[in-house]
Amino acid sequence: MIEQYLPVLVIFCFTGAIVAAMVSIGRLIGPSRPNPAKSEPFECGNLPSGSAWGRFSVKFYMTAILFIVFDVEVVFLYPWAVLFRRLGWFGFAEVMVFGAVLGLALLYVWRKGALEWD
Amino acid sequence: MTTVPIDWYLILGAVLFTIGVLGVLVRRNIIIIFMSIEIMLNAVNLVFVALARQLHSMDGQVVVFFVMTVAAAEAAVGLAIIIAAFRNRQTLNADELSLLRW
Amino acid sequence: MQSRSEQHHGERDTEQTLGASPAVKRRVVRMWTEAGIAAIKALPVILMVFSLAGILGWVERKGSALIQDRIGANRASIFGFAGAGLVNTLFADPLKFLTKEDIIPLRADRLLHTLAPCVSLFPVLVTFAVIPFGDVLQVGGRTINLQVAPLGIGVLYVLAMASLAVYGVVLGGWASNDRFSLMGSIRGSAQMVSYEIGMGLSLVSMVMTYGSLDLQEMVRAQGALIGGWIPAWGILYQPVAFLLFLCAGIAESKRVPFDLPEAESELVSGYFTEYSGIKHLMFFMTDFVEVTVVAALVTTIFFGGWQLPYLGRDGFHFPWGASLMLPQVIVAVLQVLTFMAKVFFFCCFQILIRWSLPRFRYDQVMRLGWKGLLPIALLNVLATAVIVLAFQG
Amino acid sequence: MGPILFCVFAVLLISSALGVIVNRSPVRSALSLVVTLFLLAVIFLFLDAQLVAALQVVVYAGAIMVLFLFVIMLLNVQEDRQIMTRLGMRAGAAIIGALFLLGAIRLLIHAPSAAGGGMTGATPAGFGSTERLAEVLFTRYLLPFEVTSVLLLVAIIGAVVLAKRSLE
Repeated sequence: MIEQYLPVLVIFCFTGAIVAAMVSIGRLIGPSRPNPAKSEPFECGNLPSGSAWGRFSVKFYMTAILFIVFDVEVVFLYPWAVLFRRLGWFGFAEVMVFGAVLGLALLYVWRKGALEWD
Repeated sequence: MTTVPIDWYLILGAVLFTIGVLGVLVRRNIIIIFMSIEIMLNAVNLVFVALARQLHSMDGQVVVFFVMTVAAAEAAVGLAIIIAAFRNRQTLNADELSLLRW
Repeated sequence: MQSRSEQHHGERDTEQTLGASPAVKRRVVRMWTEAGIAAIKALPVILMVFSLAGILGWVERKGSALIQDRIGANRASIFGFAGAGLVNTLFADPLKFLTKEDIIPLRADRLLHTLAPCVSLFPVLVTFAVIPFGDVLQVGGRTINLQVAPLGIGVLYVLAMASLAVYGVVLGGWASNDRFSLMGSIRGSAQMVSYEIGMGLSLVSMVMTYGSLDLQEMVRAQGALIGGWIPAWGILYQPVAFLLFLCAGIAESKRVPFDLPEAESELVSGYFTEYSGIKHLMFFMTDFVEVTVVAALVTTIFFGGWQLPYLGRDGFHFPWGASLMLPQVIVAVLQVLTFMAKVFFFCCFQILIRWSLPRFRYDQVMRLGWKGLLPIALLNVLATAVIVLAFQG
Repeated sequence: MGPILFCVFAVLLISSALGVIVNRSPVRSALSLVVTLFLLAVIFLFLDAQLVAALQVVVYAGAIMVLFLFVIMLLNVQEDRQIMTRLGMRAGAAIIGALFLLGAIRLLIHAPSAAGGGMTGATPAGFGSTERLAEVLFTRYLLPFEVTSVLLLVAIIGAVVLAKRSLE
């Protein structure tokens, strides 16, 4: 089975080499004349004040949590999708119960306004 | 190709688990501690999959499925707790957070 | 497939009883042959993708010029050959980018700053490993699958690589120590993960339709004819999944109308504001390679991949009874050309969308992803299951 | 060739896992963990578990770690100044680590010999395939599968409540 993945290893090495070559050739050929003004982070000409790494809205975090939960749901659907013809209506019912509970989760976050962006 | 003895996988699992334990013991940043726990979970997953292969039983692989789901749920709630704790105490140091006793 | 693996296990057992050395040697030789074949297939694929990305850069400029009634790129020429500006994007631009200074801003994380463009380009390029560009070719008694890596879990491989593509965006913004970059990368990653769900669910309904995760098998299944005349392409069975997938794919590639992460008028250039030289080009290329990936996946899953209607393994068999026998090399070439033509069409289609629509607002993007795509995709999976099971009886 | 490849990936895996706990920058730790999880997926491929390997990348490397990175960015977590403060702590960690490792290896090595059989035995046809896994998952593990959805529901409610409160 691992033999099947030999071509994947080949293309990984290949792509890795190309990408690394691009970065290093750019390093070698390109000039390097840093000066203080050039190395400033770009803020449309203003001098940046403080660190850029500030805090962010908790909304983005909510999105990531929702993503995890529904990603797990999608992942559970794949084995079923491959075999659902053989599993028949019983398998369908199983997945419907599973989906209904997660549908409740979606309904909850929808009602709570976690999906609202203003 | 699969001529690697099972012991090697189990030793690899043990080494990973130990790294996770050390991370929990040594680091004080609560997010790093959390990540070390993830390493421990993954070490266990590795042992599950190796023994599934050894015993020709799919159960080990199915259990890994559930471990991943639990890890996802744990990450969602655990990190939410960390955010809430950070908002209250402005620190991520586990020693200082232990006063909260949640 | 199963019989092949059994055969393989049988071989392994005999090797052990023989005590190995000649058998092991044979196996090592076979392994290197396999690796060599894979490399021979991978090289042209990657080169094609690279040049297609360049050509798309030109199509985009000329196309936007056409839409906006301008002339567009027309300057650089090599030995007097200007090629209506194609020379610009294919040769002059990469060379120019290579010779520019690579500026890393103050207090940036130097290692991650360099790693980010690599992490961004790598997963989209390796996605092409599982995309079939033709049927099989017999060379000297060996059957060569015209696909770099024939994986049984092809669709999941695509999904896995798509989920790794987020890191280029996250790192690019984080490593730059710049407000615009960080804002762009947070927006970008939230948007990408939101649309990944819709993409995954639309693929679930396609997996249900074909009953397989293997992309090559999906394409083979689309070679059938409905009623002897109409090619059984995926779009005819799953038009809704096609729209969902296309929408999610465009959102994943972060181009207009979903270009919030790099919105010029708000964020300068988004998560790659602080990049110059070849690293900037790599981020830029990622966009075009992503367009190509989406086009290739749409072609493979919904538009018959390399299938040319009525073309079988030994030639054309028209539904009105006529047939035209062809040698297998010609058939393979026709298939590859068909695939490339379809991919190019969908690339141009995406560029047309990009220059026709205005940018969404961020709340609209998120609403479309979570309140539009997700419920519709779930309902589509449900409908597929009910219809298939009902017809099966 | 198999053992050589395995060793290469195992060494990479262990060094990236060490990278998680020795890096001072949390972002770098998190990225190190992404690499670790990806390499573990490669090891799963050696064990005929391709579906699990793919899900490892999709769920762990592609989803859970994104959440970790989001939280690190959200809270603007600074680098730790020092990982270990006292010398005694380092010695203690080393001793505990060594003891733990020995114990774990001893425990694990004795487990499979009781089970019998070697890794070289042929697997049944289709072992590790999506179909076989689906069969087991949707028949024998029916109840855990359904309970999983409830777990995810509870997780989402918990996360929303906690995050909402800290928002206000």
